[in-house]
Amino acid sequence: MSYLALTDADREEMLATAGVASIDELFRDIPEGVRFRRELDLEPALSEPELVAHLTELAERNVDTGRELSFLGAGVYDHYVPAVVDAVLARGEFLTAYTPYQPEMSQGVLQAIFEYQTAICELTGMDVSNASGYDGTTVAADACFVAKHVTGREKVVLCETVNPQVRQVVKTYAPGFGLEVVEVAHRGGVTDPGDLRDAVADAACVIFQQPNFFGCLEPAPDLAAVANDVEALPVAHVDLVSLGVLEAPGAYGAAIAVGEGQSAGNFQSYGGPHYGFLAARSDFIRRMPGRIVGETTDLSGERGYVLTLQTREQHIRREKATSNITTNQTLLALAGLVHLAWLGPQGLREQGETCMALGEYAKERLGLPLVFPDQTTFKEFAVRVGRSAKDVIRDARARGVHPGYALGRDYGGLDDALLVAVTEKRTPADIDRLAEVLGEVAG
Amino acid sequence: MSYLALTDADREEMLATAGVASIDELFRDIPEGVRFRRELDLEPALSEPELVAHLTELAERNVDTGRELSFLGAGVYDHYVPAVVDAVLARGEFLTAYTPYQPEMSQGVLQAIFEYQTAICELTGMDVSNASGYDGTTVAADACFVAKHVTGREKVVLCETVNPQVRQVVKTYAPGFGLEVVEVAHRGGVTDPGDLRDAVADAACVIFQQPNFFGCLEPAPDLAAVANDVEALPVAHVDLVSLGVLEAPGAYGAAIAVGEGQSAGNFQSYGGPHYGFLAARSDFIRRMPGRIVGETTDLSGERGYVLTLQTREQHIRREKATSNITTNQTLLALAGLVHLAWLGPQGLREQGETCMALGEYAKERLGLPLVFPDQTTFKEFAVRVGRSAKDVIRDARARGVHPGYALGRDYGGLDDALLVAVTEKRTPADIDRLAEVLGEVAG
Amino acid sequence: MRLIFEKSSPGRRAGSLPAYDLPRAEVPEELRRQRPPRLPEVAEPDLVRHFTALADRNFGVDTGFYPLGSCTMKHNPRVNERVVNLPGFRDLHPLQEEEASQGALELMWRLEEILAEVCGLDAVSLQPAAGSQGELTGLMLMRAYFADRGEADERRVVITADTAHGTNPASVAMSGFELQKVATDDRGNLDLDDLRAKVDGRTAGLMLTNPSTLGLFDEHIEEVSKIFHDAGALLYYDGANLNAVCGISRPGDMGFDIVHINLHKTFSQPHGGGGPGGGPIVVRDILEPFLPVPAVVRDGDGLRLDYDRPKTIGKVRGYCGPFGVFVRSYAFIRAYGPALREMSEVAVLNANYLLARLRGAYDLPFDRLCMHEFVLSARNLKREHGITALDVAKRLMDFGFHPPTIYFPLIVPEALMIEPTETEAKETLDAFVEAMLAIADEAAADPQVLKEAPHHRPVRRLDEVKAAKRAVVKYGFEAHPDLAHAPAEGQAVEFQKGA
Amino acid sequence: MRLIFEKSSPGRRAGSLPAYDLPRAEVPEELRRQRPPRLPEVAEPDLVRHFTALADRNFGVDTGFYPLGSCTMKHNPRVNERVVNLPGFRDLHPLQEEEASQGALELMWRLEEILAEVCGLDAVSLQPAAGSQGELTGLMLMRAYFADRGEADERRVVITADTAHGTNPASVAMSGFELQKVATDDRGNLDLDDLRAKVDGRTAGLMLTNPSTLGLFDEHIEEVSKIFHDAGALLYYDGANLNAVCGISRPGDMGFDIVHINLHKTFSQPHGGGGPGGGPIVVRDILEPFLPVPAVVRDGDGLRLDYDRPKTIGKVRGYCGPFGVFVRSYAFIRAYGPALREMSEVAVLNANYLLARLRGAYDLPFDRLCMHEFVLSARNLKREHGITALDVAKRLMDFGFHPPTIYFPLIVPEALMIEPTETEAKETLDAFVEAMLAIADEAAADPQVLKEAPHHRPVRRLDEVKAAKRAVVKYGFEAHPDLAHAPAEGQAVEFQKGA
Ligand SMILES: Cc1ncc(COP(=O)(O)O)c(C=O)c1O
Ligand SMILES: Cc1ncc(COP(=O)(O)O)c(C=O)c1O
Repeated sequence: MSYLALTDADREEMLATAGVASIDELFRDIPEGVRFRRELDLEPALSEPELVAHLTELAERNVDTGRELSFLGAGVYDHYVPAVVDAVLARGEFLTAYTPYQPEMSQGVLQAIFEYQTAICELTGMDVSNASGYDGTTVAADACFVAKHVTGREKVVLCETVNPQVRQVVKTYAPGFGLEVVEVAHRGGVTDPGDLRDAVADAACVIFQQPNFFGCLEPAPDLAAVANDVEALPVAHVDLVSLGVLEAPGAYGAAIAVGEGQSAGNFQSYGGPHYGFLAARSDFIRRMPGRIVGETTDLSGERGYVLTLQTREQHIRREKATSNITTNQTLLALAGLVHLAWLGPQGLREQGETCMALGEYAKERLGLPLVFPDQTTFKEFAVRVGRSAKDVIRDARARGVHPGYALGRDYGGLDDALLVAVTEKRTPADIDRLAEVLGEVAG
Repeated sequence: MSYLALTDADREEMLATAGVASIDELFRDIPEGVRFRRELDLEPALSEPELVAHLTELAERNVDTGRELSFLGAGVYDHYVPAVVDAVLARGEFLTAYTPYQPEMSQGVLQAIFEYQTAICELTGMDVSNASGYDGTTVAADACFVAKHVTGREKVVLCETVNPQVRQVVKTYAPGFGLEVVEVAHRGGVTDPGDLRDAVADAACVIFQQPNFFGCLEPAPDLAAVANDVEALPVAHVDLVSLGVLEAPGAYGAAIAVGEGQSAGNFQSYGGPHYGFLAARSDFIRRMPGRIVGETTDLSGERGYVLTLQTREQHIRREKATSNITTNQTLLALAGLVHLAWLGPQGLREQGETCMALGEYAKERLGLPLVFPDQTTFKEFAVRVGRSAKDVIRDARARGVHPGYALGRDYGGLDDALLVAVTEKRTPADIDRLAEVLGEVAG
Repeated sequence: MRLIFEKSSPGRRAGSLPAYDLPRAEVPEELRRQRPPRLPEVAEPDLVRHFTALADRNFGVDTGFYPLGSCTMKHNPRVNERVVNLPGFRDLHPLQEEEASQGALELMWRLEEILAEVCGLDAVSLQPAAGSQGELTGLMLMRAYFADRGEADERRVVITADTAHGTNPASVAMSGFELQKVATDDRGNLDLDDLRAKVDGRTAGLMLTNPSTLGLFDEHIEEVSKIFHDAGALLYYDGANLNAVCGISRPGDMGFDIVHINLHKTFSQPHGGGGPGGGPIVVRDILEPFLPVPAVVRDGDGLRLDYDRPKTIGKVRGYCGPFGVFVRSYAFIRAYGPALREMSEVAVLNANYLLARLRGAYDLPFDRLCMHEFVLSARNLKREHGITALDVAKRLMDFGFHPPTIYFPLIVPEALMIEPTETEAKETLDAFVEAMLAIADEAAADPQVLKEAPHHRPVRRLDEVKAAKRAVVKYGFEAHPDLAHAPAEGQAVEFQKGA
Repeated sequence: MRLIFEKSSPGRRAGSLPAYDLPRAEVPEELRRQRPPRLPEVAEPDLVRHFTALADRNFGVDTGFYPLGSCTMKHNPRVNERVVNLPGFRDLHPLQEEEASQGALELMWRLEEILAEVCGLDAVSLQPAAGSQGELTGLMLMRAYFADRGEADERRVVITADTAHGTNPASVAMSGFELQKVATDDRGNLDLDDLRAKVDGRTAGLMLTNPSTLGLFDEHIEEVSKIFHDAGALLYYDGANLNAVCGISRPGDMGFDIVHINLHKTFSQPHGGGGPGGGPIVVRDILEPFLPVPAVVRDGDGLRLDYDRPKTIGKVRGYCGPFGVFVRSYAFIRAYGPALREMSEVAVLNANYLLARLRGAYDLPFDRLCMHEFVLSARNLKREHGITALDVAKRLMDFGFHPPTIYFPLIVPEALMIEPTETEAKETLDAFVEAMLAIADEAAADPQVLKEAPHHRPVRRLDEVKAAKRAVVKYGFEAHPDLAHAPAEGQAVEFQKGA
């Protein structure tokens, strides 16, 4: 199968117009020594039905969250994605458009991004949001780059309670930025402001996560204060789903808010594509990485939208740009906007409350010792399962239930700790089933 | 969950504007005696996620053709439906539009129907097609109604080899039309022109199916000739998928061509919604039932499309109308058009050839006695399984294979006959698997 | 815009299917296709663009307000599209064994229970594919019922209102009954005297839409049903307007014996530019024996399809009917639950709000509170400025609205039949009112702009007379006629558009 | 058009979620949300209409021809959307156990094998989310490679062409290297003398796009790679233009050691109005040890994720990268098989056909056969009529085409960078040519119509200067500024648009 439209007659005529005798001659500028003379060693072409059959066969070798009762979260969540999101994203005018370089051709996506930026600013309590970053990990690295330029400092403080995926990416980017990374261990599941104070001296920024990787609520306002005291930028890594019930980072002094947008509008899809969001106080608007849409007017004074503040960007500022990003995750961010508009403020609050209530119900029903008994949690919490969490997961899966994430994968001394996530899609009956299964397989 | 947009404030203001004190007062013209005073006894409202969970649970109680290897056809077929069909039908401008009564608002669907009519006429060799009927059964009844008015006669001759579903519907409609139905038995799987001649005297029409219900090729030209000899209208019931390799009814003298469109562009969906097509020679254009789109021009002389010849229809002609139909199956017919355009003439021919080749391969691999050994078949054929076909189906399904349709459900003396359908989606390997299973379960 | 056939080029193709290397099977010469069908030959990119462009030239509820009277153009929830495409529904064969289609049978069973409750009746057949077919089926039931009682030869007449939708008389004719019409009184109810004069031993039944196509609830419905039942006749309820009365008044309680429901109206099956639809019929127990087969019946703790109904009229459509339509409507109803009543309340509130705001500018033939829709008349504009209902409809297009149904019901001259449905926001209704008032003003100030409307659509006003005269109903390839240079015949003709 | 926030009304909502009756869990006061976020409050019908209307104000490949140079806007096959939405892919958690995600691992494994073959290199990481991130990752690999050899302090310089895309220098800066630029010679190749003068022991490597952003294949590529390799440096291939050479010439064979591929260009991942994309990197064996973790490795007859890579640079994105993108591109490639070569051949044929037909009317700075794209200059129109590349671009909109990339590459004044891709029909190319020629004529005949273009879009030419000056980047609710009454600042500015 191919997607080509030229007939043989077309090809003949076009070659003639181009003034060459053959297709091969079109490539005459390619030196003989680097011409590829054999056929590509790829499997034969598939017809559309064969293609679908082949990919269906591959897909069925995966166990998705429709095929087992899953409590796996740890950064990506099985929240409900409304059907309107599918409908909007299927519109070819959105799906098959490029970055809106020519605004008069792209008012639809430009206005949608402007609306997205507004929603993100509302949720985070910030003044300016970009049009999205790659995911929840890279936006954290972007924040470090901003902080470095704003403060001129060369150290990043990372709370150990930040998602390990995020920390690893920050550590990978840091050397190139000329940044050193310092981590602050947690106490009883959260970051102790005192510990942070000891580490924060001449840091460019401090990155903490709310709710943190263990699902625990950090003393975010205190952490932000500690950072602000020494003029390090407090960077809050937050979950959009929590922002109907948890305070907006802007309200407790964070300078930058970032996060993984998946839980608002994106399917899990094995980790991507998703979107990362990045919003900041207006002071940093000219240091923002990535696309930003701004409002303006046209020749007749009518309102319209364009990509703006482009002098920050690589295509103009080149090596002096605030980032090298061009392709971002607009379509996924659009999904986020549709999802948030579908929920509305009331829906978002209810969703957060439901996740929390289910979490408390689960703690009680499981009756297993909590790893961090003193903390308030949101959507997710850690329990001790009495033996290797890996083994418990294996045995629970054999019973059709995926009980969660083995914290031992990232944290020493937690081999028997299981991180359990409950979204609004898990019913109390589902949780009862989890309790039953863990009752059988936990040590 | 509800889909209402009025806020409480809106309601208050609107009631005031309408000059009533309460919602209840809006219904004051409804006599007290017929007011419904209790709450409807319906299950409580479901949120969207609950709704999806509930319907998913119901759907999973069905065994669809993705979950067992199926050779079931008998009028509805598991042909491949291209992804472009989904994409086009998902466009809200098509999906959520009503019948195009106001042509300036509906050029998209009107042009699409005009293109559909053209494709149907090309395939059937007819001059005029309507915009679709309900399905492959009702269009046969429609054809009888046309024939009655055209010939003034009161008898319909039905070949017994026509799909039993179609025959049953024709028999149900006939009395209201003042038509008597006569059936002609088959000989060795097809209709004998001689037998037909004996039955055809002063018939309004003769309905035969090509390929017929057994998958056998009827001597269609001869049957049409027999009908034409006595000025009864030959009505051919055809499968669009066959018309790349089988002759167009118009080419062998049929007056009307009808059929079930499902195999071109529609999923099986437990029998519907699908579309029936009806096309005829131009002589009958003013007797056609249903919508017809015609070309015209606008005030500036530009080409455009409108519903035309409406004086045939119920909203103008009332009890003298050629039919009572208004809602038809436009969206499914649109799917048919997209499917046919996706295939093109070459693709359609290849599809027909593939189905036939697979059929011959299956006959040989199964090695079971053919019920009608002397006939050429298309896509479908009948074999004897040595014991009750119903039992064979049960036992084969227990092995993950649905082997086909039990002809005993409709035809006496064929309790041990199995009707096996092979579409282009069934590979030779699938057929080998069928042979293996039938080898185990056939008598 | 060019037809897809005009974008076609020999040898191009979009689709591809598996090719297995098997010996080719021959078709006997006399049955073999001689000339290949001239289907379009386009690559997938152009196929997608063609239909995207066509969609852009079409207006749906997703595009904007669509107050097409009697058609109940409400929002179509997207979740219904998600569930109808579940493989367990979408890829299920209609002849699949019963034990392997329990989910489908369960859904149909539950939908039947719901429809019976909403109608206040006893038994349901989901089989009819649309309202019109429901009518035909209902009339077949009447015939079977009287035949069963040995009254087949007497009960020959079916009565309809002069406001009836065209499908009613057409269905009467197609089912072999004689038609008799009854007048409407000055409050928009059936004229009882006329009725009494016409109902007798030859009467098989009444077909009535209530609320009527005027959007008015018949204030004497109890008396009407008594008249027919006393005469031993039956009452048929045309359910096209059921959206007005869910949970508020039930056809069965009104005295109707047979009801059809347009699932694509009240229960939100998207109409797809003409269809699909669904026309289930709901009946009183005395009519159940005659319903089409198969019936979904409980059997132990499972369900099965029962074909053994000796008195059945037979089948009116293949298999169990348009199943996908059932899935969407079932999902729609389950989303509301008992709040279906609120759905109807808001539909009626929206209609009365519009009526209150428009009555000053357009004639109101029957001055009552309306139900879910109402009928205005543009006769005042016609009298004073020569502006017809058609002109008003065409001009509305320029304001971004789909026109209402016009020239129906027939007893109202220059009728504008407006049905907002319950899913519209007040802001939308207000914008529509502004447009209607602006048009009434234009009729006086600048009638020509109305006569030549629309001005902002992909095409200008289309010549329907020419279309009917020339009857070009398919592309002619090499021989396609050039209508642009054929003389204009006149413009859009003034007859019913909508409903 | 109003913003969705301007359509919002308190208490309205579209969504509904399950509510279980459970005791409510309290958030500590100091962490609790004080002011609810002002998210839109709309019902589903208006939500659907809003985004339908926005889509109608947007142009995609589905809408028409989109020759945005360097962006490879080819058709996005619909079957890819069908397969990416299979539950087994869509609902798979990225931390699902390996034995329960074998299908996903298999797909990634196969895609890696394919990309290695197409590039003529040895190892692949699919992790980078876009080309730019691929660049950054590739440069991190360079640094790690030299650090591993103890040359970290010497190898500080990365060389790019003066035609390079802005992401190249930006990536160099972000990865801590020093940037040096090399000139382009008069045939559009790298200037070898300039190059020789700049390459030395401090050189870490070259970043090059080949064919270049001029759409020209570097005729001295073998010599270029020799110069770098002899100096112990590495070569990085910016794969944005890979669509020109699949199966025709392989980066690895040209001498490149690291390649990024833009899956959303060559391999048809729809770009969604800005993203998502995919930027896998393909490397020579010497660089494999440094690739990001995890790596997909065979293990018995299964596959697993290997994190145990002592020399890895770490991770540049979460999990395994944008998996959905992999599914679409894998499906796209499997549809072609070895005919990927034909894909590139036709892409190059289409470009040369356009070039041949347009060269008469616009300046052609480098007169050679082009590859998949070419760069014209409107400087002749500017000189003679004051018409800029921007004016030409805006006017093309009125003909229904998306403009090409303009003002890039920077070395070409008034650049028009045109990339048709392989999926366009000749009829479309011809229509585009007619439009370009008509515009060249208008430049002389009626320049004002160009200066004020576009005339047929939802908005007229937008004031980008005002947008940047006012920096209104979110809706202000009660306090939203009214720009309509702010003074105009000027019009769209003449800098790179596209690529
Ligand atoms: C009053 C009335 N009766 C019957 C019908 C016919 O219904 P359907 O279009 O579903 O066949 C309609 C719809 O047009 C109608 O408005
Ligand atoms: C030549 C070139 N290099 C790099 C890039 C950056 O790729 P991406 O947008 O995938 O980050 C692009 C695309 O804009 C490009 O055209």
